[in-house]
Amino acid sequence: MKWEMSRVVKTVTDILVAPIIIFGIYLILHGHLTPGGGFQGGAVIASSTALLIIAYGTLGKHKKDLSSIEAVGLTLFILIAFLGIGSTVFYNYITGTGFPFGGSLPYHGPNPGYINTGGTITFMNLMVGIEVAAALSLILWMMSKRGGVMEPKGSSSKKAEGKD
Amino acid sequence: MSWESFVMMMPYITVVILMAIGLYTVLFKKNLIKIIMGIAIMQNGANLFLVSLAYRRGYIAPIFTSAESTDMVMPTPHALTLTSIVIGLATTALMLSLTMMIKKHYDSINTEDMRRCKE
Amino acid sequence: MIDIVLKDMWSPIIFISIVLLNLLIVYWLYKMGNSDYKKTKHSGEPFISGNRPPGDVRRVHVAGDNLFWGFRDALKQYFDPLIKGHTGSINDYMYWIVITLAVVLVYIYMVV
Amino acid sequence: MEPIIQIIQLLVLIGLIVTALAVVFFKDLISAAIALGASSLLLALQFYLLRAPDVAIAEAAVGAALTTAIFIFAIRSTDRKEGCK
Amino acid sequence: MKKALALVAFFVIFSFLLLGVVQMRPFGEPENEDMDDYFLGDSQKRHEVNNVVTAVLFDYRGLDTLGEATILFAAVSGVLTVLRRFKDKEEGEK
Amino acid sequence: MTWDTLVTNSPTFILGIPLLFAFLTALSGRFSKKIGDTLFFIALIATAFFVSLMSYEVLTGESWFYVFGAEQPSPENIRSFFRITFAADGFAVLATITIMITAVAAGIYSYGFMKFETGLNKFYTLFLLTLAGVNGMVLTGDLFNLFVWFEVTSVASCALVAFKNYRGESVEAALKYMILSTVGGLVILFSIGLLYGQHGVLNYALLREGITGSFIDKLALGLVMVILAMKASSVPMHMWAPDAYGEAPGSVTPFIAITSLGSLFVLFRLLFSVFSLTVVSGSILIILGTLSMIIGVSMALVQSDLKRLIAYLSVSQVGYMMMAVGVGLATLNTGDYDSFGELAMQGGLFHMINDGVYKALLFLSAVAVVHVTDIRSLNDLGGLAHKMPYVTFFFLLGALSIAGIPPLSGFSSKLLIYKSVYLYSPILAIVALVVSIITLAIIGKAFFNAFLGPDQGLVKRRVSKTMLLGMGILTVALVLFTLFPNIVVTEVVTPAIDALTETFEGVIP
Repeated sequence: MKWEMSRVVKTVTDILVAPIIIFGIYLILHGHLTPGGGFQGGAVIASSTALLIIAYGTLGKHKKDLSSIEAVGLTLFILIAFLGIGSTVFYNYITGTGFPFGGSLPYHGPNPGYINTGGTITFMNLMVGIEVAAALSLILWMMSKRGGVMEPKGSSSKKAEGKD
Repeated sequence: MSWESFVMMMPYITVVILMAIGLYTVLFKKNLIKIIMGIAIMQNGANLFLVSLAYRRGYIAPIFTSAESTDMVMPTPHALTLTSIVIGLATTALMLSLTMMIKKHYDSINTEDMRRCKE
Repeated sequence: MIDIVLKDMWSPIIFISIVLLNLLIVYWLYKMGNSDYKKTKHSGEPFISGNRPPGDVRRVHVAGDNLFWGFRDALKQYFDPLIKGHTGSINDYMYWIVITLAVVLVYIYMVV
Repeated sequence: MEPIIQIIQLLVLIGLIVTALAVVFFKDLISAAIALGASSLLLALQFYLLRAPDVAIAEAAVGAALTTAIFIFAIRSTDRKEGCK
Repeated sequence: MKKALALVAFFVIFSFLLLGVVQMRPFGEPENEDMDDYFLGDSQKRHEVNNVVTAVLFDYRGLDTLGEATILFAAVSGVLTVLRRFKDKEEGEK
Repeated sequence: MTWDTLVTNSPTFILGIPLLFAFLTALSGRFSKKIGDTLFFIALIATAFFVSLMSYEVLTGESWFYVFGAEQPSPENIRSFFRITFAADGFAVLATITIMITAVAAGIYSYGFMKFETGLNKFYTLFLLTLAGVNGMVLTGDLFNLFVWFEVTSVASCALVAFKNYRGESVEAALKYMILSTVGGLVILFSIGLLYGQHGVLNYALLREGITGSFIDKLALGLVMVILAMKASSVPMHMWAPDAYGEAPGSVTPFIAITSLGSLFVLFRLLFSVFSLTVVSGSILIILGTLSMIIGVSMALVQSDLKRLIAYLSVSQVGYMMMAVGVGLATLNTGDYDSFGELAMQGGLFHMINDGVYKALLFLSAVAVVHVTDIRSLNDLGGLAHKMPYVTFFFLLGALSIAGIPPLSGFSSKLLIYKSVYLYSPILAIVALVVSIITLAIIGKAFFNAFLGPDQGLVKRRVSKTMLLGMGILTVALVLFTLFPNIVVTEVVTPAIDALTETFEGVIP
């Protein structure tokens, strides 16, 4: 894709990408305490991908990596859900056990909360965040490189050749 | 209907108007991208409807930071809306990529040209 | 009522055995006739009205559109609008959905 | 609800309808996509007013940023004007 | 002709929707809140979570979230499928 | 993990195993091409195993509710219904069995059929996702969850339709299908909002308690009903179906058809178990069903494309089920139900499971014809019986069954429908009979054109062993249903009817 952006755009992108990603990670990790969660954080991270694509035109050759990350995130999500099968699927079996993320809130009612509470909810947030970020980045990447709408390898297409 | 109650019904009426605009676009526009935009407007309408259902006057967001549990708006529609927002993005992306393939094969994104399958 | 119907419900086993019996009888008749049959020079070849078909035998095959053309022609007023209605345009598909939706909503509102 | 909030809410709702109409009537698809993004942004504001911050964040990130981006990517690889064949 | 019919149907549908929406409970005053109040009261005690929406999303209605992530996954697979390179052969099965 | 745990959790495994293996299949594309095939077949077999486990338990023991996230699997109090539930009852058994037979056959068939395509990992992934979506649709007991699985099914099956992206027609059919299902999904979402706003719950059981037939309930009923009928390809909203069936990759065509059958299952469950407005919805079903029968068969008569012909026939078969179940629904709470309503229900639901099997057989054998000749038009085909005796046999079986010729299974279910519908309204029964006769004529035309006549040397490739195996599985099922209709009706269909008509009563304390 021939796509040149000015140096200003590239510099601003370089500066902005890291804070956006950190903000996304914050949203994911604090999803059970403050507004936010896996979807929102993942979408925010993916918007940094959009910025990178607009500034630089490509993400390099990471399509397979992104696709694998997405599948791994979902696999772990469904496994976490199915590990509760001793009771039922999606049973929150970690909460209150003291295991990391199994802590308890200081008192029930209004409180600032701790990050190590929530049981499986925190893990699921993390997995969904990973999945959503990878999936949305992949969609953006696929659609940006002119959709990957390429000519058939052997034949030359007659119509769409010289257009725009 | 009094002015007060009209103002109170305003979110619902907006929802219906948004759905109407979206459906109008899907029905009568011939451009595929416009049709998909119409679907996106319908999605916005449906999401607004769900969130409006959750509202309880004078209550706060369903997050325990400052108030008691009885003073919060309803959480379930929020969860449903989150789900439907991401569903909307997924379907929109798939439809747009199909449109790109249509452009590639038919050299047009007009629905009148997209009629090889018929009868 | 249901029990009675279920009892004398359609029973394929009986049907199949009767059909098999009939087939046996037919086979027996065929056997009887077969002994008198004399094979001639042209037996087994394709023919039309007692004559050899002209030209290539493959061309004789009846194509799909030729079957039932009389039926279709007789009901032209019915079939032509029907085929014309299937335009293949997505807008038309949506029109039909919306029209059905409106009719069903009015029907439900009126009837109940 | 206080009157001022009520008025803001009314304005946002009217803005939603106006931007949605703009999406329908713009002939330039890029403008329509931008209007759709604006509509999503107003929707996020409305969600915030309805005490749904979670949904507001999601709508702002997904609706305003990502949906607009993929629409623009798609428009770039097809036609820009609606009337175009 | 069909278009005019569809326009009429469109207006019929939306008059119905408007009628229905106007008959709904007033905005801001829900009627049956048992389910949501149960979630509000239960989520912090049972699941140690401050954000009730997250609790609903990942615990009470976790299957919805799984399905939703699956839709995203399916959409990505679909986009990758639809936009993949063509095969070498000109045309496949007719 | 004990055996009991497996049995109680089997509904979730029916859903979870295709999902898990879909993700793993997508992941395996990085490493090796072979792993994808293996995982796919493991997933199919494991899902079939859990379906049979659940069916055995439900049909011999008791049906149960599975509550996600609860401490015990079955609900002990009303609060469990605030969570998502799965209903493992007779109706779910009927639906999942129908789906699984087709899925296994189509999956095995795909192995030989799709060998030459690129991106097979994604094909398997999408196939498994569609399977999970349909299973979720028929198993779930929660309205919003239904919407989610509805969308999963739409997205995945639409991507499957567009799999041959080098053909413009495939992409076109997929886009039409996708736009219709997305708009439909949004309408369903809107009516979910209406119902939630009125009753504050989403579970079928609790909604049934609340629904009284107010204006908003009627509105939601109309919206949901029309959209699900659209997905079930009922006339006049059937036009997407021939496009999608005709242009999908051949081996998944019956599977796309099964998704619309799944929507029909969901429609019946909603009409019986949630909305209590039975008379009006029954009459709408009867009208739509009659229209489907007539228009579908008329359009099939004028087709010369083999796949589209069968697609239109399947539209007309959907009409039979809607009409029969509509008669059952319209007479549900009256005295007529005992005299013929239940018989109509038996006929309709038995016809659904039959239809799933013989339609798949017909589609797969037609696709085999297209595969070996590269010709779809009936005008150019001919004389294939000389080179493809097995496929001819399979096609003949499916054809005779869809036309309702004794002794095949299509006849036994159609007989039940004629018998019962005649008592409701003789005209409808006569229409059904005439449609059946025209179906025989059409299928005779297709068979005559494609298979009979002198050999024209059209065969280009061989039908592979796995394709034959896929059709063989369906044939075995067809023969079983043919020989033992009484057993199927009493053991599988009657529990399904009981589950529909008495659902959720007595479960809520």
